[in-house]
Amino acid sequence: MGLIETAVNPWGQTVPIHIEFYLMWVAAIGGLAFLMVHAIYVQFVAAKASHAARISPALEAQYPPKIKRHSLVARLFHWVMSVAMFALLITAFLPRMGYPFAWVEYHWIAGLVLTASIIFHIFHATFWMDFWSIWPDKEDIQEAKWRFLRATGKDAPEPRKFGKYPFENKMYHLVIVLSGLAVTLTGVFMMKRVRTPFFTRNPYLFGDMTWGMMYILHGLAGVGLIGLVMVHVYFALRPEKFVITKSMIGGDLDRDFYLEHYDQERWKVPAAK
Amino acid sequence: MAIIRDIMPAFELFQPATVGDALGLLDQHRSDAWVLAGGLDSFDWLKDRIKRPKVVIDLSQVSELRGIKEVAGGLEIGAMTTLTEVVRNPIVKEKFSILSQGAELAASPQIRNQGTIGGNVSQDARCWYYRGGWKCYRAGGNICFADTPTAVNREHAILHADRCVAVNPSDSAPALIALEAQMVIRSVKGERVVNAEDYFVGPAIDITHMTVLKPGELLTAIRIPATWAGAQFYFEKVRDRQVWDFPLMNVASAMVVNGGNIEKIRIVVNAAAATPLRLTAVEDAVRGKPRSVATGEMAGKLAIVGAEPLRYNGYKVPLMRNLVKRAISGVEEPKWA
Amino acid sequence: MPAAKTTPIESTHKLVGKNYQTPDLVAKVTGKAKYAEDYRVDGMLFARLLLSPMPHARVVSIDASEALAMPGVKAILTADDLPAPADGMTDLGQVIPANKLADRSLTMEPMYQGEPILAVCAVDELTCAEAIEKIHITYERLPHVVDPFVSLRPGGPNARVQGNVWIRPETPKAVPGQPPPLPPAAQVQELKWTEEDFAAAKDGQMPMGKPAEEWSFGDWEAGLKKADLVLDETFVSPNTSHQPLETRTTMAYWQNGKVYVHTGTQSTAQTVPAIARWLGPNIKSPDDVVVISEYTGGGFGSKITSSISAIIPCILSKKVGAPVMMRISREEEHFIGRARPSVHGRMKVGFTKDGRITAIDMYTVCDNGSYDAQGDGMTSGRIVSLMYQPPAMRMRGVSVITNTSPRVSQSQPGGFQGIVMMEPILSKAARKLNIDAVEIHKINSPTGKAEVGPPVRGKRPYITSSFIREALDRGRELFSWDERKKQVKRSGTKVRGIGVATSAFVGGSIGFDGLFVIKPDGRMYVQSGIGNLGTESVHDCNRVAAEMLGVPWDKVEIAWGHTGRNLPWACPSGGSQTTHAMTRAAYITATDAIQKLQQIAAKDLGGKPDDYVVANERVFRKGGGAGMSLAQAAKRAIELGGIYDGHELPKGINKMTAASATALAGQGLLAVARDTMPRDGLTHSFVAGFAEVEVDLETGKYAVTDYMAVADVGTVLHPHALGGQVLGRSVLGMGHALGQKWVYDQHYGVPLAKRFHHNRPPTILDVPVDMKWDAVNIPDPETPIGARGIGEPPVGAGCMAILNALSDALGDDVFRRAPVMADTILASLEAGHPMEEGLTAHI
Amino acid sequence: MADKNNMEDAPKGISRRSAIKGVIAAGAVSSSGAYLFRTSTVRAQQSAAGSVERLVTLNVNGQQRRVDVMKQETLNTTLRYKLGLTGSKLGCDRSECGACTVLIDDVPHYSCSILTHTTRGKNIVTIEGLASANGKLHPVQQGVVDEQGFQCAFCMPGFVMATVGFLKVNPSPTRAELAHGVSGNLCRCQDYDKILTALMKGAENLRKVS
Repeated sequence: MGLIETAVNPWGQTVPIHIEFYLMWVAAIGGLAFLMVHAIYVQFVAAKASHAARISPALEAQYPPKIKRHSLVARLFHWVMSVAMFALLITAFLPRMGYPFAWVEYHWIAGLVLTASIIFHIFHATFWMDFWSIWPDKEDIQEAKWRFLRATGKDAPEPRKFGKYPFENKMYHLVIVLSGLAVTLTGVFMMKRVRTPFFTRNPYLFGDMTWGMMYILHGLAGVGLIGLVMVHVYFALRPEKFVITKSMIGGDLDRDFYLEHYDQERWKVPAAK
Repeated sequence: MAIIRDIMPAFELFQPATVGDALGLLDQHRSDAWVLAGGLDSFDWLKDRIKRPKVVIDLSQVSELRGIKEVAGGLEIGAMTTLTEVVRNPIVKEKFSILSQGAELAASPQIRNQGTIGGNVSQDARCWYYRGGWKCYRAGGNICFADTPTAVNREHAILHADRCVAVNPSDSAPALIALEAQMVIRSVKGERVVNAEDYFVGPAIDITHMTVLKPGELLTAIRIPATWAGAQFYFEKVRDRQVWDFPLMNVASAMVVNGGNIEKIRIVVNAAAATPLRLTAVEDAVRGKPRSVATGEMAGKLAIVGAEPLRYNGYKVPLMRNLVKRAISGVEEPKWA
Repeated sequence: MPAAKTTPIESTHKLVGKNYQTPDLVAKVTGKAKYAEDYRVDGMLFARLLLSPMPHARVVSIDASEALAMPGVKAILTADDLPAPADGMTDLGQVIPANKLADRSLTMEPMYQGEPILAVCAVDELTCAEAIEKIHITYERLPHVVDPFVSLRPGGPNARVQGNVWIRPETPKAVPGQPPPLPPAAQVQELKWTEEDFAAAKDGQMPMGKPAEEWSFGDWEAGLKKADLVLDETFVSPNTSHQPLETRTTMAYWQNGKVYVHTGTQSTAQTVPAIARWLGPNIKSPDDVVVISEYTGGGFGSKITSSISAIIPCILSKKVGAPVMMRISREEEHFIGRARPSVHGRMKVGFTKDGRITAIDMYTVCDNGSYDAQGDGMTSGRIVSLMYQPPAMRMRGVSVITNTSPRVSQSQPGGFQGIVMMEPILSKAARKLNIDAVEIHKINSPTGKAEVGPPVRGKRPYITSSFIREALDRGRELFSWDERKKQVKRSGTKVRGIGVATSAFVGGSIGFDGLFVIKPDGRMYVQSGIGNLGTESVHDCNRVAAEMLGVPWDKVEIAWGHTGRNLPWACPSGGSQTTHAMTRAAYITATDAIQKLQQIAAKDLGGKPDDYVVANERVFRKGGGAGMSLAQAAKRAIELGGIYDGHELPKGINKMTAASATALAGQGLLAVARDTMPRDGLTHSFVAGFAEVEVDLETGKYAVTDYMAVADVGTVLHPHALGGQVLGRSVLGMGHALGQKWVYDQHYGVPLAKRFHHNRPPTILDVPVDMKWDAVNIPDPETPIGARGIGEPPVGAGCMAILNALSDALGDDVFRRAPVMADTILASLEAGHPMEEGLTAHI
Repeated sequence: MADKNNMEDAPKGISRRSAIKGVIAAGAVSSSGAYLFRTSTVRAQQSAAGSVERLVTLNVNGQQRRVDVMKQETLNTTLRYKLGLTGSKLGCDRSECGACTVLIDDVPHYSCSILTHTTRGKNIVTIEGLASANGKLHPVQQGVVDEQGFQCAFCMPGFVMATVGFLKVNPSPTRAELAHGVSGNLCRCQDYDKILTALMKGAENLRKVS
């Protein structure tokens, strides 16, 4: 049982056509395994993360009681994207799981929504958001190393508190960006192979081999997203992260949580007047 | 692997004598098994070495699957009844003549002598790309070779295509649907009965199958209710050669006309889409209307709403319009005939 | 409407012109007749072919190790095991230089999908198949093209690495006293048209760039200028595979250095040198080739001298030292079984207001296929110049190589396409000028020694005779043409139309041999080198000799179909030459027998040979009196020996004939001779076809409701056989009108219409249930019996009578290519103009 | 009718003599068995429990013939390559041309498209079984001879068998009806008109004798 399914084309050449669909189960089980392991780890193994002391109460008092975390636009984008993502995963994999329905149209429409939202996000993030806040930097990696060493009982300098986005969060975003771009770019080309109102169907836009590669990339990114989405939802639902999840709805955190978990240097919030 | 055709690969052959045995074998071998009815569709796949079942289950010896019996004014036709037997059956001729017409227009005499009604309704698509062994959507691939800017597709679908544009080639299917027939499906788990129009499945739902039959299931009989016995029927098939050819399109209608008005009607077109199309919109539109050319023309125009022709099958749109018209208002024979 | 009538063929002869039971008929009808695949030899092995999946590629490597390791696999044959193409030789001993680019039956550079790469020989076909699936071939894909016009475009792909068209150099001038030189071999070169050439053509019109060949006569430009009506039309004829019902299956084995080839061939004698040439160094001399083909399941031009694939089992058999049967499947037959090339034609034709053609400017683009240069494109002009007698004409053409299965002559090669191009124009002119369709055909028909083709050494050649006008008159009457013209045309959704078409083709060659022996048992033993492909000419022609000697048919034995049976040299059974050529050979041979009989009688009974006549199995003095039976004469011939029993042979007979005669010498009175009789003109035959069609305007479906053909083939030899040919070949033509054609996928360049229900040979329900035929039965003045060939001309007539009837029913603007099917009719009627793509090939 | 007679002559069940014949036939088979489909020569096909037996007895032209048949073997292959009955031709092997037509229990079938195993216990009649033992032609064959029907005749056995089968259902057809009756057969010489005339003559001959 290989990773990709091949076919013989009309010229007798063997060309890849898509991934083996058992990989969707691999991804799902992988995701499940991860979150189980993580849950157990947090519950029984992990030591309570100890952080450097909080800043002086006087300073604290300067912060507003509610700390803005996600702008309305950012939140809208997030939820639009997540709806599209779920629609895509359902239309892609439910029929494969034995629940057939006419999925193609919903799939490419959802795909377009996702693509549009991503394009929007790129612009929005570049010009209106703190662009660099989501990308891992040298410090993150350095501190991740320390955290790992400490967790394994070795001694290492104590890491600082996180900025707006913890390292894991940044890494997750990075992976999502990669798979998201892969799946949407290939997906847009693949629309040329089905009937849409936009252009006449032409599967001969590329050679059989190029198409095959595209389908495989699309498939790998697709099943990858199964796992990634599971993990994302899991964290969103974890009690200690719930405040953050709520902030994706309401938009802000209360001051206390902010002061407790974040480094005010790394996540600067305008002080209250 | 180099490709060679026209020599059947070896397979294990079973010839069960009863439906029970057949179902048992089907259940035992599942996806390894290939059901052989008349075999006229199957042998193409086997001789081309495209499909290579480990096990072939030949139903020719299952006598209980053969024959036509009268049931409550209607009929029950065994799935293994040959098309010739259907054509020659006096009750079919007398009460359900569209079925004998449809069956008689299929293929050739020798094929009708061996081909079965069950096989005819369950037969695979005839798209020449698909049958040529090209790995298209229907063959489990990721492309339709028949819907490309250069494809030659005059025999293909104008309606309800979803990636695959193949059509259903059966001539008896539209007649059965018009007669409100029911398909009796059995497996080791038991029996289920589906309406003829629900027996067929389009590519949107299941792109690699033509019918709702699942592995392990067998179409054992077709029931025709008394409902349409002796109604006014119309069947027409348009094809390139006048024998041994699949329909460019065919149409079947059953009507009850009262005082010149259409009281009840069922009308079905095949070879326009991947499944035989029962035109319910047309039925609703003409019900209660006079059986006239005007009604026919209105029905024809309505029938082709949403048609999406390909490069070479544009003619199928007027063809469907005119056939639907005829199926309702009939056709005038020339004076000299 | 009145069904077509027919009149019985009358004959003043005893045997000629009479029906009889051919000697092969009972064997055929009882299943005892053995065709190539019906032979079994002990230890017979089987061979199957591995075919190219690509339309054009180079074989980089072949790994057959796994296959060869399989139990039961005996050998693999590739192109490397085949002899190089060898020079040929004409009957006159002129060398035909080998075509280095010819089909060799196996190849390392496949030119079309389905071309054989190698053959696997094993104990049975199942093993062959499994072995083939274990063979791994690496291909380097090369550019491919299946549409001639795509290849002609600037920068368009070439189907062969050498180029895309066959160019034929000028034929050198003839040296007085020597036979006319052969046209030099054509060469493959690149020819592209300009964007301007393509832009110049309006929609549906064929662009006309630089041609590869051209000829003309008369001032065609002036002719077009002075015309009252000039029509400029483009029409496309289809590619149609021959599809004989018997595929080119061949079984071969070697015995004492001779190879015995059981195969299907149209010609028996002529197949020996052909196979000998293909086998090259595998044999010492042509005498080592024995062809066995008593029965052939059809050919239609695709098996004139068997087919080159026949050498595969021959060479395999030599390699493995056992008999090898190579069955050819129907799909393989579609690939290698040959086809008629599609021709795209554009013609400008000028007419006077009373319907006479003033000039023709014709251009054809021929879809040449992957191999040998096809002459159909240019021949079409030659036949047009004969059939419609233009006072002036220009003919141009190009034959474009495509990566599609090889083409070869099919019944009425080129002539058919010419008729297909011209007939729609003639019937359109008739409508525009308001002239009766039969009349406009008559006005432009040849009569007597009419001229044909371009000038040769300054003078246009002419034909022996034409009675097509008589045929048109006969048909007009028997078909009740004038009554039908008056009948109701439209009723309900149905519309009727009637059509007439004329057609012509070469009707005979000369210069072949005859051989028979009258044995002391009084019976006549005829050796026939003619092929038995169902035309019955293998038997019919010999009736001439029997009649001349007064021998009753039941005392005639015919040896045929096995070149081990001492057969004489005969013409190839193709191009309708047999009836003409071989009745002449029979006549000259019978004359030889009569002279010998007269001499023997004179020797024994006194007097001069001229005092004796031969009749009723006797040679006797004129006005009765002394004589002897043929049996007695045969005995005397053996006693006399020398020329009488074949120990002394005349000069000039073919060496195959001489060898056969020598083998038969001493058995009785041996008659042998070569046809050296003069002939003034080129022999051509003619057919007039009449059809009625009924079209359903709502479905586009149409039916041919009646058909009648009248043949001008000189003296009728065998009415049953002639009727079969006239109507049979008419239906072959109808196929081209009703639905027969090839379809290729344009992107991958591979064929799609490989099954009968895809390429649509007509079924018995596609043609009228009761067709009629007749023959004018006027002897050709240039041949002793007056009989001409018939195989070809009905084809064009059958096709175009139908299409002319169709445009009579539907008007001019419905179709512009053949075949015409429901989709075209319906779409065009709906749109009000032709909806077909004008030029795209293979759709 | 000729073929009927033949069948009546045939032993019902296997008499001792025909059993011996059978053995001889089977013996003969194993030598010619390798044709087309290997039997025992290379790799014997394993049989699963309950699947068909390979050694079968066929009733062909009124004779019981024992023959070793592969599971995937078509009747045409068995007739042509194992029983020496090459009268039934193979034109397309795809039930399109009819050259392989034989009668199975009096019904015309394409022998290329039916498994030999499916025909066990049925009466198979091929072109070789039409004429009576003394060589007297079947009336339909006689009709072909009377009218010089057919040209290359490769399609002839199929047409004749289709006609004989059709006439059992409709002994006095019109020309059009007979055309429909034999419409499952292709003639590439396209001699349809003369063929139809010959077969109509055959029908007439048949009506005279029966």
